[in-house]
Amino acid sequence: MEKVFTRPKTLSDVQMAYCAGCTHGIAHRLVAEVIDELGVRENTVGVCPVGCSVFLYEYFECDTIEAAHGRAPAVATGVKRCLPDRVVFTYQGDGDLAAIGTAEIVHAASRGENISVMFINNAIYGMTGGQMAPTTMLGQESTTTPGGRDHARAGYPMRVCELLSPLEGVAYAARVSLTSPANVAKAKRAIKTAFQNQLDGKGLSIVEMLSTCPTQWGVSPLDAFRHVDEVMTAYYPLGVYKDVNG
Amino acid sequence: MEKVFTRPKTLSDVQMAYCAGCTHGIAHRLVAEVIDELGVRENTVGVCPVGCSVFLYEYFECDTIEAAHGRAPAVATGVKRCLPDRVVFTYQGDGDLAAIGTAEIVHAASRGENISVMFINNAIYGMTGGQMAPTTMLGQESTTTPGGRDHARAGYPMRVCELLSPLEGVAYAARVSLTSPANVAKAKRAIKTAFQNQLDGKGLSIVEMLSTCPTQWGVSPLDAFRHVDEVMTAYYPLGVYKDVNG
Amino acid sequence: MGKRILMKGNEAVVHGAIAAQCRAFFGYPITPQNEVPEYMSKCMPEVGGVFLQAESEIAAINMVYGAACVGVRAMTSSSSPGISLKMEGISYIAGAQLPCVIVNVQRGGPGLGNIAPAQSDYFQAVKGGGHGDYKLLTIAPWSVQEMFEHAALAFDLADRYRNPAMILSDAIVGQMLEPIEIPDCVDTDIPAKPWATTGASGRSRNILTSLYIVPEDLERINLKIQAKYAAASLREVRYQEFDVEDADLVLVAYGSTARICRTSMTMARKKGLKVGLFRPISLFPFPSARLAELARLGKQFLTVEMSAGQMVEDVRLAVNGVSTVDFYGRLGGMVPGPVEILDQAGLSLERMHPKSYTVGARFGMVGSGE
Amino acid sequence: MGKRILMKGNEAVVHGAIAAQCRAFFGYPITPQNEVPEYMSKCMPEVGGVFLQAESEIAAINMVYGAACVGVRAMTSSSSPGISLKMEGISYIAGAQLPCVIVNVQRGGPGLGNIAPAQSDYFQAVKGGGHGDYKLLTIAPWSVQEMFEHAALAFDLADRYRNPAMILSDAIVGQMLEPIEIPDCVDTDIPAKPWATTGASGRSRNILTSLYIVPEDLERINLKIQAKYAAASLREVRYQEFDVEDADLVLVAYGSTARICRTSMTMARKKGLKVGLFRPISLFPFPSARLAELARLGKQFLTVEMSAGQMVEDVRLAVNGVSTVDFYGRLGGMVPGPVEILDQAGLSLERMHPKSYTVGARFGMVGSGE
Amino acid sequence: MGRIVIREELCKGCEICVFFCPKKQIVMSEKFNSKGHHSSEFRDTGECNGCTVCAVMCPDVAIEVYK
Amino acid sequence: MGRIVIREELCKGCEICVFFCPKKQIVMSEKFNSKGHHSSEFRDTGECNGCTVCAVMCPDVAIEVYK
Amino acid sequence: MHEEVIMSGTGGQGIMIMGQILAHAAMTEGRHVVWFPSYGPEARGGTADCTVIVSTDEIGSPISAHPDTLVGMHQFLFNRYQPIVKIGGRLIVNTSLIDPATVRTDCDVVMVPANVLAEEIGNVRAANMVMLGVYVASTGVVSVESVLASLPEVFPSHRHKLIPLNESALRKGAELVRG
Amino acid sequence: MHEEVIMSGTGGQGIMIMGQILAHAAMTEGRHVVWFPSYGPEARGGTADCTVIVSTDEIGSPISAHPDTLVGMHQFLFNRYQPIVKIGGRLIVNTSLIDPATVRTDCDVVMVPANVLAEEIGNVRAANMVMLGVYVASTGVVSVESVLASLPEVFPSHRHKLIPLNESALRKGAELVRG
Ligand SMILES: Cc1ncc(C[n+]2csc(CCOP(=O)(O)OP(=O)(O)O)c2C)c(N)n1
Ligand SMILES: Cc1ncc(C[n+]2csc(CCOP(=O)(O)OP(=O)(O)O)c2C)c(N)n1
Ligand code: SF4
Ligand code: SF4
Ligand code: SF4
Ligand code: SF4
Ligand code: SF4
Ligand code: SF4
Ligand SMILES: [Mg+2]
Ligand SMILES: [Mg+2]
Repeated sequence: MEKVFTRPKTLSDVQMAYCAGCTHGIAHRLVAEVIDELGVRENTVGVCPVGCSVFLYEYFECDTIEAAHGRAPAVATGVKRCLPDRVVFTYQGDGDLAAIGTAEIVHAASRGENISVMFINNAIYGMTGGQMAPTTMLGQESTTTPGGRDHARAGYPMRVCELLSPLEGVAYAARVSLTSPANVAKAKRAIKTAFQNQLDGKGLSIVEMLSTCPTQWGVSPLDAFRHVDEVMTAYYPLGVYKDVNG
Repeated sequence: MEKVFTRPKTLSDVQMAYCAGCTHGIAHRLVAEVIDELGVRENTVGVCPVGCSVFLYEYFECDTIEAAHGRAPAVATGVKRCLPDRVVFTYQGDGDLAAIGTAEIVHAASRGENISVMFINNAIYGMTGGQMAPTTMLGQESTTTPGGRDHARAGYPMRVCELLSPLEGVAYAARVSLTSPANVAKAKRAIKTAFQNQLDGKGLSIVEMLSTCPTQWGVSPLDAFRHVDEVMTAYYPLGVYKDVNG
Repeated sequence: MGKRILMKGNEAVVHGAIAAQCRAFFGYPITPQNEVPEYMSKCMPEVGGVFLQAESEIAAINMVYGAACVGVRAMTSSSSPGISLKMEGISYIAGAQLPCVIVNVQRGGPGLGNIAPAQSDYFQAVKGGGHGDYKLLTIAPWSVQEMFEHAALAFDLADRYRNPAMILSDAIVGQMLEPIEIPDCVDTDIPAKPWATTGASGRSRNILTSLYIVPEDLERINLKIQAKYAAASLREVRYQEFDVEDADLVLVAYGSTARICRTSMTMARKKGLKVGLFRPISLFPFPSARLAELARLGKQFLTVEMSAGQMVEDVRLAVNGVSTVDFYGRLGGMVPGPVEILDQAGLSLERMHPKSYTVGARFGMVGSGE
Repeated sequence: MGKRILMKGNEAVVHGAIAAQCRAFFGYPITPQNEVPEYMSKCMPEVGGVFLQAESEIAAINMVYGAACVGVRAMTSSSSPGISLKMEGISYIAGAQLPCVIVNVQRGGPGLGNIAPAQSDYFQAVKGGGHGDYKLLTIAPWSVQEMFEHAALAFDLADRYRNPAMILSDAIVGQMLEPIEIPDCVDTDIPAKPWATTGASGRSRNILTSLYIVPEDLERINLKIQAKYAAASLREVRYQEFDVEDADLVLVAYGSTARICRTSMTMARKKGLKVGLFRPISLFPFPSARLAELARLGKQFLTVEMSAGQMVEDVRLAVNGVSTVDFYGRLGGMVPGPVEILDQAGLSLERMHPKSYTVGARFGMVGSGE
Repeated sequence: MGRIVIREELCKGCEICVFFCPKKQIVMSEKFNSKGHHSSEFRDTGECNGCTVCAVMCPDVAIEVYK
Repeated sequence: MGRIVIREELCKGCEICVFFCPKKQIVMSEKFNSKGHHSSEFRDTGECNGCTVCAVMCPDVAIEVYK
Repeated sequence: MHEEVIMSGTGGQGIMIMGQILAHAAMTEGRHVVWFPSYGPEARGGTADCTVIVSTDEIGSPISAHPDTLVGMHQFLFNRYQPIVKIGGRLIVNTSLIDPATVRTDCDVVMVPANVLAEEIGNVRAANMVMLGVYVASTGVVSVESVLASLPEVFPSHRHKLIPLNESALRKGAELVRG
Repeated sequence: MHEEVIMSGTGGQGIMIMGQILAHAAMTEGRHVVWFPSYGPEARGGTADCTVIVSTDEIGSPISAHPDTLVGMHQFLFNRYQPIVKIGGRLIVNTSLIDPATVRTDCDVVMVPANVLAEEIGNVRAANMVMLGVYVASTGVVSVESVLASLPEVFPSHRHKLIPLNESALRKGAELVRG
């Protein structure tokens, strides 16, 4: 028999420290596969966030930089401007990208930095123990929204693709999820587009992946997958929000 | 004869330190008139930016706070949350609001802070001597875009009303200009709506005023007015971008 | 007296703040202080106060600035990297002469570092991590009980001097559980705030700013601020001494390190070494005068910190060459053990008093980790 | 030798940086350093380097971090409030052990303050305004010529120690025009950077991080960093002395204040007062050993700063009680005049050497402003 | 019938009022004010209708209008 | 006809593969792995068609598929 | 009386609450007590340990450089902490996840197949309470009764339904010692 | 030779460039020279002043606490700086915007209706060059020729068309002194 599925080369052969059922792992694999398929591993610089995926640098067999919380797009800008022929991607959580890093992502997008942004929206701060993220759903419990998020007190969940798409510098913005084989396949296509756009010099591409956090949501992995499909997708519709390729 | 036009009470009777032909002065007057007309002067707290209008606090006869560069929406949030029955407004330039203060305005908007934001878009950093602002037009000369702004190097001009309107917490977003009696009248209506919304508890209202900076643009006051009408308005269309009042 | 309850330091500071009439909290999550915003999110609404998770530490400190402007007791809390982000805001608050409280539950640095206990933000806290000539009134609790009590103390200091106050804690004091006694009511002193920008109703307008474009004006404000610090240096010095009277060597340590030193001191005394402990509670103003006095009395010093040597500079400045000041520090989240400090004390004694002490063998019982 | 041209300090530092192979600049406007990004926006593209006006000081320092990661000589520049915003980023750069140069053209503080000259960010620069045990290799130019030369020096220091370096300037040095000589080529030493994250081609991956979650690991990194500082303290101390040999009183001042002191010193000598000048050029490492030596030789000191007293602490730590250290400072953008400093020197001499000096009347010619 | 008062000390001579007055009732003066600006001047030929356009457009709120 | 290999040491017992396998070829094991997790187990009843669904959905990339 | 114990394992094993229950019980018995946690970087699957110090005197250092007892729930941190336990100290070892062959012999050792025992009661997650039962019974630092009384105080109310299970586990552990 | 001059006025009067031209001329004459500006907060209409120090020796302080000369273009800053001018120093006063009655009498005073003179030449904006002409001619710090030669060096090239105007203004100022 022939091996028809194996770990991508860009993904180190070590156990990832994510919780059971956390889709950070799927997202990692997809990014690594795309890097493999495009043959750019030796040419790639990854910029890691602060968040559960801070350890991405231990899992990717390419050069990586650990950025300060929220600043990955600025760091990536520094890298890409100096080395325009390298493939530069950021990988950021919703706290990282949509809270503290708002200015950095908005301006990288507005400038049209030629980078690929992997955005993991799990509607929570995973690493720090389950506090509200900008994307936390209304009514969702978190350790800083006891009784559930109430917009009068804690504001509204932020839709990042919708926010960034109008900016001139954005080449591509898509929201995907990782909850079924079909969704994973779509996610991979989106990620590949985001990297291909960079190779083609099109500007900033962002792929928002609705992701699970069974631990901080306090549910089983399977229920977490269901929550993404049933609750999150309703507020965060999947789809391509912008594509300069038409 | 009867006095049919005089300085609003909320505007101090002192000379403003703006350059000749700078429409910061018109914007000030309109805000002061609205405060007078709504009778809220003694109930109002203004939050000043860093920028040419940093001295707003010397010109307004209401309580005022000087915020750090870009942070006026956060300061206003602190004030408004503690004193929900006060009228709180920020007055910010395009450097202040759309560059360094991006995260603060986006999140105040997303939270739906019940405040009124006066946004002066003059496509330049006035106070510091004419550097590029996020809203500087493509091709526009500034001291940091010699030869004119080129999007490949310096990114695209940012359209703030378009960026903020999709956010749930925004009640009202309008772009006006101050270049003719009709435009000034419209601007005043927009400002009044922004304040009235706050009195009605509707959330964040923003009025973007296209404004002149003859000094840093290096043109005469009249040419500056023309530049707003002929060049800026083409890229920054006037109009109401969002209005929860329908 | 209230009942004894088991509480984390991070929870105690919340209860202390609320008991001290703190009515606005703005924060952003960061380990090891997450319990502060988390408890605040529960407790603040119960007392009708404001809790808001800000989009960043920068937003949080500027929201505190806004709340302080309207006269409300306001607080924020973070840990090392998050505190660095607040530097501009803190300088503004000091410049505008506003009261507020900032809690730093220190962790290992520099950079992202780790989440283990450290004391390497001492300079940032007491010398001025932000720009300009300002100081933070800084106090360092060493127990859960003090995390509770220092909240009121910090707010009182802040209001008394119209200046931000910092509670400089660390991952040990913040994370540990101890039984504490919560009094039924907390003594606290909130002055009138006629300068607050609450709306110019029935009075002329109030302006709160740190901008004084004319150097003469800004110098005047600065001199006023310096005068406040001079006054605080006379009135607000706090420290604790243990067995210093007959001590040959005085350990100097603050916060959780002081607790560990206390154990080392007890061990030392058991072995007949004349070791005492001096624990600065207020880090600014620093208890320099008393240290100078002890130096004149012939005491030698060993400063122990979880840092590369920060507070030791203030000890040296106080002692000013009158006696010897040794230093022992652990870095990057490593916590010195009591025996390890005891060993250092032995070395210092030996060197300083070669006639009286020939310690020779170390006291360490097990090599590793110490 | 190049020709003499009239240049602002802020322009000179740009030319110096570019001559030193700086190929990336990220900045944000703030007075009084706007000429730096403005000249950079012109000059960088001419040499094929990167100029980008960032959306904020925070973005700028993190862009510098990115550029430094790939081995490019990168720089940012700002003034006091903007530097405060960079504190987290600077701590990260130090923690990840990356070279870069930060220019602070100091202005009056705290808060928004004003745009006049000041030296009140000394503590922030040399003690660590950010969190954790790091230091900035800090140098202080006092002329336009040095603004040019210190750029290369700062980059060399940064590369040599893989640590951020700061040029601590002020509104005087940044804004003034002086003739300078631009050499045809600048000596600079760029080491190989095998650690740079330029793509893992033909080698195993490089990782740049400041996260060391295990305290033992972070302590190891910290010890390595401290060892670098110890090495720099041996090798990179720089200072200048004027007439200290026979001086009874040595003025200690850096940057523009040192220039003013030099005029005061000349005046003093004319009046027969034995006054010298000691000018630290490197603020970290601080020339402590030499000051200690001067103290042992019986010199007394008067430290002059445009601050409430910051560098004077390092002078006192160096002198360690061996002789007297007086302080004179102006605040909030006020610049001390030469006669004013002369008066202070007279007072110090009188107090320190009551037998030799009875200065009596002050030297001031006109009261106001001094 | 209208009349305006230009508060010379507030005027910065930007000429905006001159441009906008539909009745051409405002001209630039020859005098400098204390800031060194030429200020504007009301011609007062009786044609001013008190429409307030000048005042509405004056960036320095230097004009009062009577009608 | 297919076959999968579950790398026990990488598996965290999340049961995602169990849920998604269209042929119900995966079950949870009774054993703990070294991290204290029950890992999943390939039943190998011959019905596995090597569709890779399990591998695609495994968050820990713990499954290899042969066909 | 002065007892210093380190409890160690991995995230999700309930290390923290085990220590907190002990601390609470000690407080109710009028002792001085400090509990101090140390978290690994990851929310789950990482390491977790806490220190509890119970004393009749005021407690100085909240950190134990040389604990009297180590409760080891998992091999990884057990390896790390075992060397610093006092000579003649006590090791309580979860043999479900720790290889007995790796255990020091110069200490009092109690081997407990805690996961297996907990599964017998119905939930592997109660393994921590089995270990706590063993610890309390073998050291006598606090009484088993105080520990049982502390359960409803320490567990948040939404987890009170788990108290009976935890009680059984505690008792099972205690009985193991008493024989 | 050591000359310290403060030039003061308001934003837009060309104070800074006036000082820079002097500094440039001094450099070409081989002197040590420092120019130092001080800006008001506002881009226009605010205050503006600069200090120029020209010396045969190395220059210490770039700040002049007691200038030899004050060139006053506007009343506001003139009032501020006049008191610190050395007794017996020199005041060059733009009487178009400074009230002669406010001028100190213990100095050499040159009254110049600079705005009027500049308008005569065709542009009030050249008032600064009239003043510079007066300054140079009355102090002799540098030659008028050096100043004229510096104009094209200091003016940015897009403003070179203004050089003839500025030359006339300079000459007019210089002639005023020479009579
Ligand atoms: C300046 C700063 N603030 C806060 C933190 C603490 N922190 C670490 S991760 C994180 C948020 C993580 O959430 P997210 O970005 O959504 O990533 P996730 O863990 O959910 O994948 C925070 C607030 C920090 N390290 N630095
Ligand atoms: C933290 C910080 N960065 C930079 C500055 C300098 N600064 C003052 S105003 C300003 C921008 C002004 O531009 P804008 O907001 O557009 O206002 P305008 O002057 O055009 O009205 C800047 C960058 C500052 N004061 N603080
Ligand atoms: S805490 Fe949430 S986001 Fe983080 S690893 Fe666990 S499941 Fe994933
Ligand atoms: S610089 Fe521009 S924005 Fe500022 S006052 Fe002058 S014209 Fe107005
Ligand atoms: S009121 Fe109308 S008519 Fe009269 S001067 Fe003004 S603009 Fe002209
Ligand atoms: S618009 Fe106002 S400031 Fe401008 S010229 Fe007319 S009166 Fe003067
Ligand atoms: S390859 Fe397909 S059939 Fe085989 S085990 Fe995996 S999911 Fe089931
Ligand atoms: S999906 Fe992966 S980690 Fe989850 S149980 Fe299956 S093999 Fe294990
Ligand atoms: Mg998240
Ligand atoms: Mg602007």
